[in-house]
Amino acid sequence: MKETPSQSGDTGSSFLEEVIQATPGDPRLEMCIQCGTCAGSCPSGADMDHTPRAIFAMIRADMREEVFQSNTPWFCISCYYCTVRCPQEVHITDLMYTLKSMALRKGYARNTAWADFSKTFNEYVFNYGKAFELGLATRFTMRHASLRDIPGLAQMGMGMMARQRMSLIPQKINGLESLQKVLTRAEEIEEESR
Amino acid sequence: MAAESETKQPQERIGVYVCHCGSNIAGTVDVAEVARWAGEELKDDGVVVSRDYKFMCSSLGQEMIQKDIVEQGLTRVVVAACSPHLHEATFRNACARAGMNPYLCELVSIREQCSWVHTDKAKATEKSKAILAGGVLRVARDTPLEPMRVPIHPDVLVVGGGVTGIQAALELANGGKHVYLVEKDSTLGGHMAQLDKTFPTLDCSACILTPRMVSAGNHPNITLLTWSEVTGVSGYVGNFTITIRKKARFVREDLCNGCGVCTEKCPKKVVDDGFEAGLGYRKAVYTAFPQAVPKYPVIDVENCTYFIKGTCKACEKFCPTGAIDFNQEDEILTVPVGNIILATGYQTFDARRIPQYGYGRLANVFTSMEFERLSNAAGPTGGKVTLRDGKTTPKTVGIIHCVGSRDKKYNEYCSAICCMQSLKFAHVVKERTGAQVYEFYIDMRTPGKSYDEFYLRNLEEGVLFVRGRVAEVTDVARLPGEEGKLIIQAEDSLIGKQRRIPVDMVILSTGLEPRDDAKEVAKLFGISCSADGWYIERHVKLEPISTMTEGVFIAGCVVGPKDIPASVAQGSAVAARVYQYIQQGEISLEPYRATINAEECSGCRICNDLCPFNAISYHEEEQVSEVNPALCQGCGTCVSACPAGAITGWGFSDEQILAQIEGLMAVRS
Amino acid sequence: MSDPLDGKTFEPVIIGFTCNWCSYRAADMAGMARMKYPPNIRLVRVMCSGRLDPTFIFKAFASGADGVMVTGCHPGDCHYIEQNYKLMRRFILMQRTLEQMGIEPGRLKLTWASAAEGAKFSEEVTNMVEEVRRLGPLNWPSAETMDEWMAKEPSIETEERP
Amino acid sequence: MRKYLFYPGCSLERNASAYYDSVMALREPLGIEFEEIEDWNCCGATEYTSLHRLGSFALQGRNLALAAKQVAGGNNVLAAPCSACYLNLSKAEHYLRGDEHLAAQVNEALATGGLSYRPGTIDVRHMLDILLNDIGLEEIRAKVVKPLTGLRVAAYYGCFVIRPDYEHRFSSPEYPTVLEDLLEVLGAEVVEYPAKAHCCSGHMPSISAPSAYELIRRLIAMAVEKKAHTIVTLCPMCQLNLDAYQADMNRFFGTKYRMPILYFTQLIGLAFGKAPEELGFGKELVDARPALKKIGVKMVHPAEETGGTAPAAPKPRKKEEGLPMPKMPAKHQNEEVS
Repeated sequence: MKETPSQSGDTGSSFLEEVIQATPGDPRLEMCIQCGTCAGSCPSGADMDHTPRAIFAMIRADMREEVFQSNTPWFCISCYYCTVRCPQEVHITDLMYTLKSMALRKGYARNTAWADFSKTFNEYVFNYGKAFELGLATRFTMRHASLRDIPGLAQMGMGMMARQRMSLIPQKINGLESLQKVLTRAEEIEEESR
Repeated sequence: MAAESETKQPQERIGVYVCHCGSNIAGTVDVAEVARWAGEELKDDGVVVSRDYKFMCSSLGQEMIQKDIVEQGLTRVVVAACSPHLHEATFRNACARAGMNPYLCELVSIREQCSWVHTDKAKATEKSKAILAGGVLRVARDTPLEPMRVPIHPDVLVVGGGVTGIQAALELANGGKHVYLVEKDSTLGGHMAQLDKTFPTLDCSACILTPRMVSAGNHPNITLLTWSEVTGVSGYVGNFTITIRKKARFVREDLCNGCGVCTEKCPKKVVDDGFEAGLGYRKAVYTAFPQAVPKYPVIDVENCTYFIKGTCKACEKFCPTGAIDFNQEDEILTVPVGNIILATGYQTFDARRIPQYGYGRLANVFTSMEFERLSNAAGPTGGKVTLRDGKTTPKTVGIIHCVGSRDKKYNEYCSAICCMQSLKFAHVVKERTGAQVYEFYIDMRTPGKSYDEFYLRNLEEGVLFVRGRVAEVTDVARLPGEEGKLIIQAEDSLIGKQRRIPVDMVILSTGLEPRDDAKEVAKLFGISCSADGWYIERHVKLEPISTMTEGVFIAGCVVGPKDIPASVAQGSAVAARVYQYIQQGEISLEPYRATINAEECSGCRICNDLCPFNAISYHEEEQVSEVNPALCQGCGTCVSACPAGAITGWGFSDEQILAQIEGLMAVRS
Repeated sequence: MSDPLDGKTFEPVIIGFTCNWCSYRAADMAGMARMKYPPNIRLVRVMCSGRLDPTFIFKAFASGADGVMVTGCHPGDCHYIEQNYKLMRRFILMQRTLEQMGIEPGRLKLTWASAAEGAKFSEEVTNMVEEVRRLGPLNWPSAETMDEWMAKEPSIETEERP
Repeated sequence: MRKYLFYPGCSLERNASAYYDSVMALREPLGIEFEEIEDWNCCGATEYTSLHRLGSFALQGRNLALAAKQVAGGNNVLAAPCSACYLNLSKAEHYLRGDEHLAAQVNEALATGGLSYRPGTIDVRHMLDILLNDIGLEEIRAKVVKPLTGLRVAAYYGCFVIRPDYEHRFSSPEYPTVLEDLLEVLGAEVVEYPAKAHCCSGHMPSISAPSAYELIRRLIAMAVEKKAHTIVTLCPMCQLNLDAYQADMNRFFGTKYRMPILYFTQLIGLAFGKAPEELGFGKELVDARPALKKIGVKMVHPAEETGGTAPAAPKPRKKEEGLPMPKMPAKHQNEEVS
């Protein structure tokens, strides 16, 4: 099984251990040498309030509060540059995902545009089995986009529709019921295993 | 329990000694219990004394054993401690000093193979008992052996004409020993000859190296074979036969006076990927550099117009001594030597493997070796530090550490010299151009005499240090001031912010790695490589220049990345070791050999084909096979293959091994 | 010797044969690096894996081993040039023989480990211990059957002829 | 006739229908047959994955399980044209194969839906991978009837296909050249495009528009600087961001870029002599007609657009002289635009 700090004689930070355990595969977080390649490679690194490297240091220092409040994982665009460049092959992108779900579960980042976008998207996935751009766009934009943006976005939306690139009604998959059962059970298992 | 082995030996008096090794063993194994158990449970197997002691290898520990041998009349000794590769000799010598045949002493490992790899004390203790029992049953079947003495041929082979090889060769030659110095390049000097300055003293590399090259070149005790490669190795320590291929130079060394007219007149100019690291040009007939040793040029067949088109011969026309010989052929030499020193060095990491640093794509990204040539007074720009255009002086320079090192995708180890070489580059750039210099590092590693002082000196000179591994080098301008520049993007991890630093020139401090042919060479000489590809020392700390193969030694960067002082030190060390062997005149080898009992040999000749050393010959008249002990290396393959069981493998006989297995299985919860 | 299965989980005992130059050093390396592996293996050192006599393996099983692990230098890296190839040929025959005697192939394993591969060594040991644990205790055929096979053993060697 | 299981994904049904059309148009000339997965569900894009660890594996698990049902005659290759779908599906396959415990958990969840999946059953592959490695450049070259001569294209990979590339199917996560090879086979003139593997800003337009606009600007600006007539992509998200948000980006920075964003399959279709309409042309927001003109392809555009022109790009760098450049093994990497 994956090596946890207590076994590897690392700092023994229980937070570090939790993050590793909550990530699929072996994320190798305990191997981070703090070189900063991830932070240097990150396209949105400039917008993060802590660089990924700093976040990892904070995890080792058990700074839960600061980590969960940080926008860092939410600004991860999943470009995987950090993951492929990391000299220690730490699964950085996967770890950012872990931090997002942990933060939400612990009641952080609620009602932020970042989290809400994902959640809105996921609700459509859960309720229809498919993504629904228009609904996503409208529901989400209405709630978060600044007035200045809306005309532009609306215009874009119209353009999309003019080219039949947006459907007006969401489609449902036939096996929706079974899908929902599956997803619900998955969440339960996740909880139990925690 | 008692051994029910068919070949029960006459009762021996066996002494058992269990080592604590401080807490190394005692921490995980109940050593007192193991000793107690052996004393009681192994009585019937001949154990008459069983003790445990804090450090068996200490003089007190050894004396304890010797005392028992004398006073208790022990005929066999088993020590349960560390790996035989560490202390077998120690304890066998101790026994010998007490008048016992050393080969009647067995060392079984309960440290490397038990206490260090297990955590459950009860189980580790049980396993230790089993290991010990195996040793006791085995030792009872040991037979007294005499080490084999073989004469040492006084000549030495040194492979590799870099600074390490030169050092080793000179030490031996000055001591009056004859050395064959084989270098596959056309000149001595290796990488050091390419360098401009050497850290931290900044003395000119060539100035300190070339005198050594010259003395090696014309030393009466050194047979210098450049442009040559070892193609065959046979024999064993003290007695190797080396086959060397002396490649055709197409220039007769007996006639050439090194005037250089041929090079001057040669019309063919090619990029010099060798000495000039691809940054300069050379002719098709060339000497690597002016101070090359020997001075004789070589003709590069791939590029020589005559060899391609069959015409030209300009060199031949103008050579004043008629030394050009287009019909020259490779020469094959065979020489006898007693010892072999491998100093074949390293190669630099190919920066093209990291595309995000842009080497090969972005003109003004240079490798460390390119910069050495660029800054070298004898280099393509005469020491002028310029951009790839050969004219423009850079105003800002970024130096990137750890290129190809400390990275799981390339080389995981630290290349040891990069921090210091980078600091050297920074100093040289500032000195020659006054440019602003940025150093991008992960950790600053300066562990050497006046190394850290040199780091401070760079700080003093105004070099700017950014702690962060560079993410990418790009020519994609994004912000004002970036146009036409190379932008180095990295996190400045000390302020936790992403930075984009526009520079004119980037120097990649490329790491060191084993040569592409390292594995083949290792195989040729019968030694082994680590996972990284560096050659493995007999003992990392105590035998840094010996290998597992008697008579084959390693020194310099072939063992792992090193700076010049360390390489030179190893060159001298390895010479001292070899000198010692030569002075002894002969060397004693473990008597692990096979012999065939003529009475039992059926003459089936199965063993004959099995021996890779041709040590087994067949006597037509007697119709039996016989082993030549001088050639036998003791692998024992023939022993286990003999259908008649007529072959004995001394030191590892069937009886010994079967008994050991029985012992190992005797303890089980 | 007590019954291996008196209540507690079955702890197999495995005899490991190592060559002096590569795999024994791999074991040393594992030790120096303090890599942990189960204590169920007990090692015998021979100079070369080519020294491995089928008798040793039969002896190990006969003395109660639940598994046998044969290790040596990687093919091509043999300290004695090519002797581990000789072992390979022999190994296949030994495996076949054991199968004919009704011994699961999983109980006899061949692995290569260079002097540098301590990690690989401990990994291989861990895996084998688990596999043999799954297989359970070895029920070895009667001593007679074994003697028969021991008697037949030389015929294996005739295969050595190139 | 090559048969593939087919996972279109939500995007291809709507915002990337041009991609869908062009992929379908290639079936006949290349002799490919697609069998769509019955009642597949959304792959979760980056959103589900990033909030629900097990949930996302279950989400992919359902798709993989359904696909497994349709495996017939040893044909277990699942073609996924959308890069995000491709990554999510192959990532799930990768992790499920490597982690028995995870696989067990996922199957426990799937069971509630009457499904199960044995890791290793399905081989998920991206359209580009299939065209390059199954069909091969030679076969494609043979089908080219209308070379794209004169069309300057910037080959843009985005992230998900080449990173992290769990099965190591693509040459390099940093500077691949396979798409360039393909486009050259079609007769197009490939420009050096150092931003080829940079990020299109993913879901950023919704989360932090300014950050997104900056990333989009870089990609467009670089293509303009290299005098490309179009950026060629293999991912619906890349196409959407660069195409649909280009106007907002221009508004944000006061720029006037008009860079058409096309799918590589659309260009293949053109080279095979297919009509633009058949290949979903006209669905792009930034008019592609100026680009099509370069290769003499005419098309009536559904929605009316006023086509501005790209600002003059800075002078391309000259060939270097002086000290020799290092020798490079691969093509493209060493070429200079002149």
